[in-house]
Amino acid sequence: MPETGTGKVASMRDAVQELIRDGDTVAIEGFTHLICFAAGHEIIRQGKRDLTLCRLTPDVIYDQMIGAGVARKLVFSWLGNPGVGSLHAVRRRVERHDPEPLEIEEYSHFGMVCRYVAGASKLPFFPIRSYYQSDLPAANPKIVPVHSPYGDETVYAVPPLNPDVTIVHAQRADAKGDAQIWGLLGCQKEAAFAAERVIVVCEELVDESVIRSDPNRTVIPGLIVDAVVVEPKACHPSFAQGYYDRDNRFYIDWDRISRDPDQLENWLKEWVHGTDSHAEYVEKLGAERWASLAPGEAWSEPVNYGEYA
Amino acid sequence: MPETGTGKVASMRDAVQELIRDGDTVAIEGFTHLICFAAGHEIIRQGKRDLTLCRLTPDVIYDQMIGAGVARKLVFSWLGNPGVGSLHAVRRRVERHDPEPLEIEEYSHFGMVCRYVAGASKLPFFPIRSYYQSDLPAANPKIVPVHSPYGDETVYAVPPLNPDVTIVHAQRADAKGDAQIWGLLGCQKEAAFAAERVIVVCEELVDESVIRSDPNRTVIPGLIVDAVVVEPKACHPSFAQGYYDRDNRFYIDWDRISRDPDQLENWLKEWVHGTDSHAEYVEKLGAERWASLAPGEAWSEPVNYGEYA
Amino acid sequence: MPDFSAAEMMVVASARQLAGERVCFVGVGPPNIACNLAKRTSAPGIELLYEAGVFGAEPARLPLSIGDPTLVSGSLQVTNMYELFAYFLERGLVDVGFLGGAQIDRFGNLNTTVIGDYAKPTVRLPGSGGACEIAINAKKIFVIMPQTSRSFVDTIDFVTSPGHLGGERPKEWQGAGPTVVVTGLGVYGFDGATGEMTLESLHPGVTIAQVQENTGWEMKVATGVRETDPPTEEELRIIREELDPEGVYTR
Amino acid sequence: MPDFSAAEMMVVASARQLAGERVCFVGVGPPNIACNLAKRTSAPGIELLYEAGVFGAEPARLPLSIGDPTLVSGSLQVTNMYELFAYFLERGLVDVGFLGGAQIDRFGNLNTTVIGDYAKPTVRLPGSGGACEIAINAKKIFVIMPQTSRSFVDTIDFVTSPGHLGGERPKEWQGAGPTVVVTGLGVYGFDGATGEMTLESLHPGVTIAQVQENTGWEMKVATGVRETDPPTEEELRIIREELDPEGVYTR
Repeated sequence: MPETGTGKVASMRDAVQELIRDGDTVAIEGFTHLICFAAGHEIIRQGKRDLTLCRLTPDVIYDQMIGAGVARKLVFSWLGNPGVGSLHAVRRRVERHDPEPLEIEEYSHFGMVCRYVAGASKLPFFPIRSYYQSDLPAANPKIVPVHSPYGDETVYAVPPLNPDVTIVHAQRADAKGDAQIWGLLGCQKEAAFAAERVIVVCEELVDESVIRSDPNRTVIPGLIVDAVVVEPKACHPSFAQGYYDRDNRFYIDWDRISRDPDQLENWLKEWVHGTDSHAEYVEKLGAERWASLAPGEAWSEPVNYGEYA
Repeated sequence: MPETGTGKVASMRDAVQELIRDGDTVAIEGFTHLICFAAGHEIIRQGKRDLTLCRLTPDVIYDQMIGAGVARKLVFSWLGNPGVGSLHAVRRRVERHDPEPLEIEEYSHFGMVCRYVAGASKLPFFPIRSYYQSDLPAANPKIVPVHSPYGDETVYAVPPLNPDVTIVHAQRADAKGDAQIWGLLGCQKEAAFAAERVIVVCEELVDESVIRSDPNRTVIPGLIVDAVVVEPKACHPSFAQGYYDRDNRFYIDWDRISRDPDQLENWLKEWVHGTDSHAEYVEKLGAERWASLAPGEAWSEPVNYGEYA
Repeated sequence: MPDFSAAEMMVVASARQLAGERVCFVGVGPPNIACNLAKRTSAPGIELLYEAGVFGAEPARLPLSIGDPTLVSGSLQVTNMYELFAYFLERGLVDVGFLGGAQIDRFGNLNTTVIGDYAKPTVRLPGSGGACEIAINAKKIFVIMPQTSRSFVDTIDFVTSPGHLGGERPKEWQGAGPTVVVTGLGVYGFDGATGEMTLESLHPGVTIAQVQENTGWEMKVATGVRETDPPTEEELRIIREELDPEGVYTR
Repeated sequence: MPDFSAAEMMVVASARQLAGERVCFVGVGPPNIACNLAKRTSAPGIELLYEAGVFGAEPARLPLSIGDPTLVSGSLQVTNMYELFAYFLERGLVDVGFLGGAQIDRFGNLNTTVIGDYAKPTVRLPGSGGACEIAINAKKIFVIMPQTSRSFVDTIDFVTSPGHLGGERPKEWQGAGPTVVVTGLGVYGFDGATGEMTLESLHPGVTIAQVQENTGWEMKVATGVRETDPPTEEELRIIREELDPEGVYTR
């Protein structure tokens, strides 16, 4: 648990270096939205090893990380390049153990979400109405039936998931890590509360008064945050609602890149190892590309909380 | 389930008449905030009988309703006049069976909340880390231990709560019942999703475009709403964040009124049976009282959802 | 009869099946186009629910992923995924859930997990996503998928999302399971007693022989099997001009 | 030594015990004033968590109920009650939970439910509220309550919130249980081995005889029991000018 809100603002390099250790269980959450690619890239740059990576949808970010060799194990519920196809680096390791095997632990989306809920609530298990007669419990013995104490109904249980580190990206946060997110919320709150350590990355660092003007919008309290990294456009090629669009061209390009280990290697060399920081990556991508991803404006109607003095 | 959003807007009289039946299990939720007194008063006016009333904090509204004789049973977790003292009408029935007994079913706050969560999720039970060595499970046999399927840990289970009718008050809603709430959220969402029928009461009826400008603020979707009642100031003497303050004087006055069955009877005669609608009650309370409850302004910083066309 | 693609026929046939339905749990691609077509034709009251946490979406463009920002802006409600799965799906508010798969068997059991052995598969597929809980909790399941003898198989390699199994559905299940399968060849229902898939209509120009060639078991054929009504001009116009102008999913 | 009330002494003694603490789960009344006093004196980093769903409240006036709107405006986060109890309390993020009660026994077990028989009580008290889960999940419990021989009793009528029971706490419990009891007479701790309440300091002017008179069992007295330091001018100024200017809870 961090001390009272002082000195949490850090560079991505320092945050990853200090908070992520080889062998850690790491969750970079965000369902299609606010996937912090910049954090994944920094983990690759620093050559972390033997990580257990958790995410509902491993997405292109974990294909990059697993292709780069940082992970030993993957915990997930849907393994694909959304809207495009496969994650080829992951598939090579699972199907052909190329260049080495990848341990997997597989759930459904709701199962993964409830694992974070259980972790965030310190519950020994969480009951869900799923898995009946599916082969998933046979493939993953951690999914077990549990009987209701009130009668003969049976539901399934999933175990808590408590990452060593959860990384979430927010549109805005203050220096203590109080973070506000709008648009798709995924299960970032649950994954953060479940974690031992939390890194909040944000598009904009704002004054605490902005957060306090709309406390219902706060998803993560600074209380559970260890580092605040200010890294605009950190989610490319995924999106940040109101800030930039999903770069679909990149998702399509990735299919070609990740099919071929050499191309993947070259891509990592050029875009990850070849850049010193995400700011460089952003610049390298070019103003034109960024302009094509800029959304129009659609502002929320403000609400009055009232002054009660 | 109502048809597609047409014709849900109703008067409180019609909504209560059509949707609440004698013997129903009814939840008027809202934790200190947005307690829909106007709905309770209309239930009293219509002389409903044998209701099972559910609420974490029965508060003054259930003291009034139970004093008026509409209820057979109370399901709750904290029984008091918050910040003031006791609910005397309830106490008379529990302590002295005066004028008749009141069946009670008692949990803790978290237990009640989780009962709604289970009801809203159609789960046969919900596990919580509470009740160990408390006398509550002995007093309420529905609170039972449940063993984790993963080891020797024991937690407690509470059963689902599915009200026949849940009534929630929102600051703003559209004509289909899509309702937005800010400030304290209590467990209104869970109580509404758990219910067979839902009445949304609101301070302001707004155009659907207002709701759609900030979809993260929506707590209840019109999908589960059967009636929308536009009833400003319906929460007096409780409060509506940004609209009016808690009328603490009323809570203090109520202590005196409800101590004496005759005074309580007279109060109901004058303020409930003696008014035809909540609008009359509001007027009777007087402009000066309302002026004293008006908060200052404190607006949220708006957010940009972005236009993605 | 206007010219149309097999994909367009699938979308149109699916959209018509949605008549009278209310809450649809949709994915991207053909199901999304089918739901949006139904909203403009057979089911004006339909509401779209996306597993990313969006209810009442009014996408201003064709969403390219299941969590496209266009699904969020202007929607009625965005919730976290826990509440979406628990309070909408598990609660039983979903009328129709759309699923697809790499393999389906005669009982509508679906495989989206692996081809081959689970521990070292020939092809590692995406896995369940939300499909397993959708299959169990939606009131009805509509399946849209291409039909070949490799996808319509006698025994699927892995049951990701259970269908009618071999008959009765357990009492804990909320819905009726798969009720409709739409492929590029025809529309299928399920026998109420045996839970077995049955050909109900053939798309224009398709023969029963073609269906049997592309099915890994002997497909039951309904007495009075008919021809699927071809897409109307208006249905094609909506797809081509409004829903998928670039033909990403329907050309 | 300035004049002060017993209630002021209770608040001041409680606030001092909060030195070094971080997250406090508070109710209204004296605990709220104690926490806000601590924030200005002994524990500047303290964060206030209210069961109504508010974290990081900065109340602009004295809150009159546990869900006062002044707790919301300008706070850091408002969550629903499920997330507050599950992710903050049950998760183990609460350092100190404040409780009170109508009855307490020597092990710190508390009764806020009934006086007399549960089925037909002499006095029906409010019940648990969140107290039962706070008692079990907060790292430490601070008790603030008036002390009389009717509230400090040998056997409480109902265990609403378990304390040290008769010794060991079960392994599922997250915290240490009650560690401090502050009354109008003194400050108490608990014996690490036996879990029994022990007088640690007497408020100015109070005698051990008075304590024993107002306790329904023989109160253990710590060797080296001392006198509670009286409120300082500054502590009294903050209470009287800023936190409870009308003296609702402290006069």
